[in-house]
Amino acid sequence: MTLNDLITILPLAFLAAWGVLLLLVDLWIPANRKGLTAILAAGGLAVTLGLTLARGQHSLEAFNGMVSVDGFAVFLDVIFLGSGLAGIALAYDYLKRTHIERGEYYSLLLFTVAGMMLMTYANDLVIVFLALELLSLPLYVMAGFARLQLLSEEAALKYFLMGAFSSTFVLYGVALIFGATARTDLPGVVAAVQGGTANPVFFLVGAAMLLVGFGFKSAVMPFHMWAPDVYQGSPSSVTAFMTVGAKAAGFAALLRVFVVAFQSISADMTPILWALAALTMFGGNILAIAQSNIKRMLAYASIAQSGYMLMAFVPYGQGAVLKDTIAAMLFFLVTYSLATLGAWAVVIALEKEENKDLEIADYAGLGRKYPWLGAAMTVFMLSFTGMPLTLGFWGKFYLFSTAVEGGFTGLALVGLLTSLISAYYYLRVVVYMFMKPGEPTLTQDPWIQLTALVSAFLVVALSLFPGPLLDYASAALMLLR
Amino acid sequence: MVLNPILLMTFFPLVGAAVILFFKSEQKSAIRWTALITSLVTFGLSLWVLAAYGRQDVGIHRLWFRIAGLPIHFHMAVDGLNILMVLLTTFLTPLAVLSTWKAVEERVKGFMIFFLLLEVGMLGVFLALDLVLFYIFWEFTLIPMYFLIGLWGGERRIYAAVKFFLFTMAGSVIMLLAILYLGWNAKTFDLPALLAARDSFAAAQIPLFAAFALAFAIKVPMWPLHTWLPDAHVEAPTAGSVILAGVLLKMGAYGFLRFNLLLFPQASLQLAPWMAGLAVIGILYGAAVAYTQKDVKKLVAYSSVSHLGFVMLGIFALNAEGLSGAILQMVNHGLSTGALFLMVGFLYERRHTRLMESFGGLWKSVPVLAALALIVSLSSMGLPGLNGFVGEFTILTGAFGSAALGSPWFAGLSTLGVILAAVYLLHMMEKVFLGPITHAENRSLPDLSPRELAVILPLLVVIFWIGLYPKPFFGLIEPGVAQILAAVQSAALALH
Amino acid sequence: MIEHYLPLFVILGLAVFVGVLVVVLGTIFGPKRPTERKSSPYESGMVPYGPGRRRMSVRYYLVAVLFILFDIEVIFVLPWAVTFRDLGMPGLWLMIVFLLVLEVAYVYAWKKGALEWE
Amino acid sequence: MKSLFIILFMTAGFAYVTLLERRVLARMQVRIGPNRAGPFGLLQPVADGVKLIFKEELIPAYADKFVFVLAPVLTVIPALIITAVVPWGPQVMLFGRPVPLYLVDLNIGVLYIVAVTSISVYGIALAGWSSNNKYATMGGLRATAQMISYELALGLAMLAPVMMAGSMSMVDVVESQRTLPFIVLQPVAFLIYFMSSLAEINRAPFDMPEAEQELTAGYHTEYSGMKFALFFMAEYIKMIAVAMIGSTLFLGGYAWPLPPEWLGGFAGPINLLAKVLVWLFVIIWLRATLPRIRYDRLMFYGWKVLFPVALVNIVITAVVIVLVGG
Amino acid sequence: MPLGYYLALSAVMFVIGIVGVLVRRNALIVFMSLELMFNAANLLFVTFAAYYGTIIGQISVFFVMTVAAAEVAVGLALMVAIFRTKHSIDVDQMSSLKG
Repeated sequence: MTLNDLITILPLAFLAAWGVLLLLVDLWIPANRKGLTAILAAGGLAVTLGLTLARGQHSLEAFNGMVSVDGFAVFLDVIFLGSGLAGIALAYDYLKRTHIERGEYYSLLLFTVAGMMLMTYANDLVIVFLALELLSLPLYVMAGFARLQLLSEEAALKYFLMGAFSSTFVLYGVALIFGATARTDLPGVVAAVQGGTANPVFFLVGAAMLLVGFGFKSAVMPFHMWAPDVYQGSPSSVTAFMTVGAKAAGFAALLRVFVVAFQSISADMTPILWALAALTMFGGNILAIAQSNIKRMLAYASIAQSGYMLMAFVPYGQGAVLKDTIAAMLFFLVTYSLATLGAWAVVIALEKEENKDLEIADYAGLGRKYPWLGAAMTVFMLSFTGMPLTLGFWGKFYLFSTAVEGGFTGLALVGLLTSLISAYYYLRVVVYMFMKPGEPTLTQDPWIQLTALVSAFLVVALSLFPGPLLDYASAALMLLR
Repeated sequence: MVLNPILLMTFFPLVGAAVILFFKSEQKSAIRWTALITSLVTFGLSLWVLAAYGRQDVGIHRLWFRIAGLPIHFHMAVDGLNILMVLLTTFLTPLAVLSTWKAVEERVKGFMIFFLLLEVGMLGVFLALDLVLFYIFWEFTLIPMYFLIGLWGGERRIYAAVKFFLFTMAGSVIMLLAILYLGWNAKTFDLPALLAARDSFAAAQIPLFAAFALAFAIKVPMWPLHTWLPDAHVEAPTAGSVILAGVLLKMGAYGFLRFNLLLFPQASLQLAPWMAGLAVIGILYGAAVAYTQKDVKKLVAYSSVSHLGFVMLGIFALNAEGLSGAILQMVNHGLSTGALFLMVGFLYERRHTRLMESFGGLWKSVPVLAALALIVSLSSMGLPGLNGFVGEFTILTGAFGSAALGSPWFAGLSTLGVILAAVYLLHMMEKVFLGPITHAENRSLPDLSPRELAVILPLLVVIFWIGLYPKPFFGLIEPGVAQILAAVQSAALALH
Repeated sequence: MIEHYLPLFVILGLAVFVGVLVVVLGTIFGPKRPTERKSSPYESGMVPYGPGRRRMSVRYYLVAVLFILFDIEVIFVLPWAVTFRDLGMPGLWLMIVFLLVLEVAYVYAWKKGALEWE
Repeated sequence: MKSLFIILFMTAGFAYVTLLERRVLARMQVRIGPNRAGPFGLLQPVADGVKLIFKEELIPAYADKFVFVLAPVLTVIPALIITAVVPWGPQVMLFGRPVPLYLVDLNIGVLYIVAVTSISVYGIALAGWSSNNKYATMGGLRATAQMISYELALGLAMLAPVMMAGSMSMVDVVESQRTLPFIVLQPVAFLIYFMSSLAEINRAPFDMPEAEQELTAGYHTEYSGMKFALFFMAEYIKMIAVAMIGSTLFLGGYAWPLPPEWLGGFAGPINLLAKVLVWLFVIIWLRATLPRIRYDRLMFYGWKVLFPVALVNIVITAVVIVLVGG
Repeated sequence: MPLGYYLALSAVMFVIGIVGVLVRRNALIVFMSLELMFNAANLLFVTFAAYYGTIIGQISVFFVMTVAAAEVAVGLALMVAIFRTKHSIDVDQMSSLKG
């Protein structure tokens, strides 16, 4: 390890160190002043964000090429750090209100973000695995953070079992690829494949296992079965963070590994990806219709969103489309994150103790009583649907556009038709909020409402001028060799 | 750029909506007046656009941003195809706003904001000349309309609103796919550039045509995709129905003119008989079903299906008479059906029912209303001297002589529709206004108030104007029609 | 490589043999006259009360979990202990950083009372 | 061949350590102890064994039969094999051939010991659990917790000689002590090793799992006959093993104080055995002297004293060695 | 021994693990199956490391062991927590969340 290595990963190193320190510092913060921990954690994230933005999009390698920090990583890191900040803002009041406030929450959150960042840096399959675990393990604990609540504990255990299950697939895949190429660093793997020294069978099976593992992580059908339970059972502030962060990290891994190392087998992968994408879009949306619990509905909705992202990924093997594939997925992640965090903010604002007020029917009258929050939620729902004048429109537009560019018009058609299905259940929330009578009560917490309103504002405002963001996403290229 | 009349007109309602946002919900009359003044100013601005029409620099055309390297332009311009639509929109909006004075009492603020947003969307749809921009406006109109129906509608408003939303969206998602396909093949979404690059997607004309046609046909609505319409109309508040019938439906027909015919002339020629066939079925079916309705509003709604069948027939006659007749008929339908809905709304405000059997003999109690309703009905039937006649006659002339249709039978059958229209409209007139007063409540109904007269009279003026002197309107349409004809003729040459 | 371990397998086999042999001897020669009292759990002569496998203090789990974690850390120290001469100062620093992180967990566990008994 | 020897040595050793203990304890408590069977009671272990063979073996109802039988076997195996890597001497000439006096010289010898130590926990935990007896369960749990708690300190303490020698091979460790046993340079590590090894084999004053007053006989409450003998055996064999390993790691093993090449190479084993005997004596002595410590103190001591001290010791050792350049 | 034996053993371990996870209902057994799968991967790493004569595989195993230990810690803690609330770790009984 040289000093240069350390400087290259400075944001990550800082965040990890901060998380560790926070764990210690928190021990001496009295129980009734855990808000201080939250502020410290947010400060750490903010500094990391600053460090990340300050370094720009140029590419650097460190630790003998085991990590590479490039525009792709920086772009995703900004999303992760932003969602981390939002995660803290959402948790700040929620944890107090539900009596599960403990300082570890914030340390765990920082560790998770550190894992996500490492995932974006990873240029070695072993690092990918480590990052995956680093981000998952704290999340398992966070999912069960509402201790003594059966729902939360079950969610945590399910998440843990399925998460560990998927990790073993990733690991076995890595081992097989190592076996096929004698290397674990992505460039080395590529070199071995190009040099013809790789064992094609091991390589293909390994890649498939990685796909399964990442599929689990980002809740792609048919590897999604944990997601609804976990999203529903976890404390909402965790779910909000998880639906954004963990999913994005799963896709980050998918992108990095497949784009860099698995170009050569894209012909084999494309039909599989096609089927997975179609299945996820279709299944996620269909199942979401039947839900009456808002957390569960959002869970299935988020599964469906994975399908859309996967759709743009199908043509990853086409050199001409690749740039758009990456940019489209990155851009969509921004749109998805904003709307998701915002929607969860509304859910959290409405949620009462003991999982009350989480049925969609509980949203009746929200739009009349709290028009701003209702409007914000409407914006998020429309953004998920992909209606114009929300950022979600451009996000889906770009994804569909990429699919069409790659020649997968049929898949794009599936995606569009399922969007139509999704409109039905998204609209139902709007229907309840505005068109049914009801008297919901809201927790008046400034941070939660700020998160909702800022997200809504960004979703609309950025949709009018998406140019800079799109350019930023297009410029966020991976260090490819 | 700010002083660009098109831009100013399109987005001026936003200013009004923003102002309304600052009022308290209780300040109803302030909100109403702001909305009315805004829409009137918008109408004034549209007259400025009319004055500027024909000048080159009147449009706005600049790069918005690039997505995946494909440029998306902010391209709006006024031409022969959309000038009348724009005028119709800005003309109907203040009238519709005025009609809500008494009808909408709850949540006036939200209503007016949505109404003004809707106007922005509609103007945008007509003026946008970039496919993506067009799509944005097209989809955007759904949202305010959805809320207008869902929040201020009748009993089954939620069902109607969702059905409206999903039906329309179903068409448009497929259109989006076609737009993306076009974009990747021609490397642009800008309409003039696409027209120049027509060859790049010549191979896929028919599926592309179908994709666009589906979206537009649902909106028009063409038979058999019309089922959302009666629900939406019946449940929508009066002003909503007026705008829905008057403007929103025209967006579909306009889409056919602007995109299907211009982008895919060959496919249009090949598929013209099929489309016209559907149109004829729509004419007859709409008329037949209208006759059986007991609810006046539903009757008017089905009459829309029938009338828009004429518009479609005219469009797919693909000759000068058919096209200009269709465009004019779009305006006519907006005027007369809009007026009919207003009449129904007036009745509903008085009696809170729309069933024909609850009325009867109203001529005696509300003579002015009855007389005006008669005029409007006659206009809708196509009585010579009124606007409907001019439009329908031109369309039928075009359809008789159409080379694209290749058979006079389309026109022949459609004539039947004219007769049927007379039957069901007169049937309604008789049931509602003539005969003895059967219900006691109907004896002492108030006649039209000055405000209501102010709503209805401008419409009548234009109805008579078009009926008696349509030439200026045809003049405005002509360049657009010529453009389409040129495209169709070159396609016809290429086909043979 | 594998030959190197052969004696280990031999001694393992022998050890297993001895263990099994002893058990078998006892089974063969020992008398068997079980009675109900004899085969009930021993509770100082009292009648057994409650189930034998009751829930036990969570402390035991804590100890187990802590052990696993720290044991793994020891595993990392082991190879370093052999080679730290060659690694020199950089290696030493890395190990100190590593141990510091480990100590944070240790301090945390201490402060949280995981090391207290009862 | 050598394997057989080691096993025999260990089992025989076990037998006489029991005798030794009883005699020494008796002496310390001013008693005589068993002295009837054979000269000085030297046949006492044989008598014990014969008696145990013919004792009735009970398997409690509700016990998990298979595990119940498996547990004692599982306990004794690690005890028997752990000393496999301990060298007795460099080599001797036997029947005209040079024979190295060690079973195997693993390059990971210390790791092997640590690993086998961990395994021995299983037998005890399973024995406690399978008996379906409150005392046994409790005793098993306590034993397990105690063993794993001290295992950390034990492992870290064993690292110190490894660092000094720069190798995990036991032979290398011994060879590098030819001039000076590591106990001189690593007194702290030695102490830690000594104490935690006592805890590891559940000997006084760390014999909490078998605290008669609280737990009857701990995890082997329900065992009788030869199965009980196995536990008994394991415990005493472990004593020998601990002494052998400790002597090897800290006291110079076979290589000190006599040069091991003396006496045709047999000075090595003599060196080692002498130290083992002393060590065993100390262990027994401790049992006779020290009272049992309270369980919470026991855990506290392991986690909060031995472990951090061992860790600091490691770091200091490393720093010193790196700075001095040893 | 030829490479194939190790690979086969690893594959068998992995498959047994999968089956265990999918079939067994006791969370603890599921958990042990997971460990088996981890170790199957470890075996693979070591095998290939020996085969190619590179140390990468063995280093990877170290990392995997650490991660597995951390997983054990988290998993056990979760199981203890849920057992204390519910007195059961049967996965099938975890039906508070229905889909």
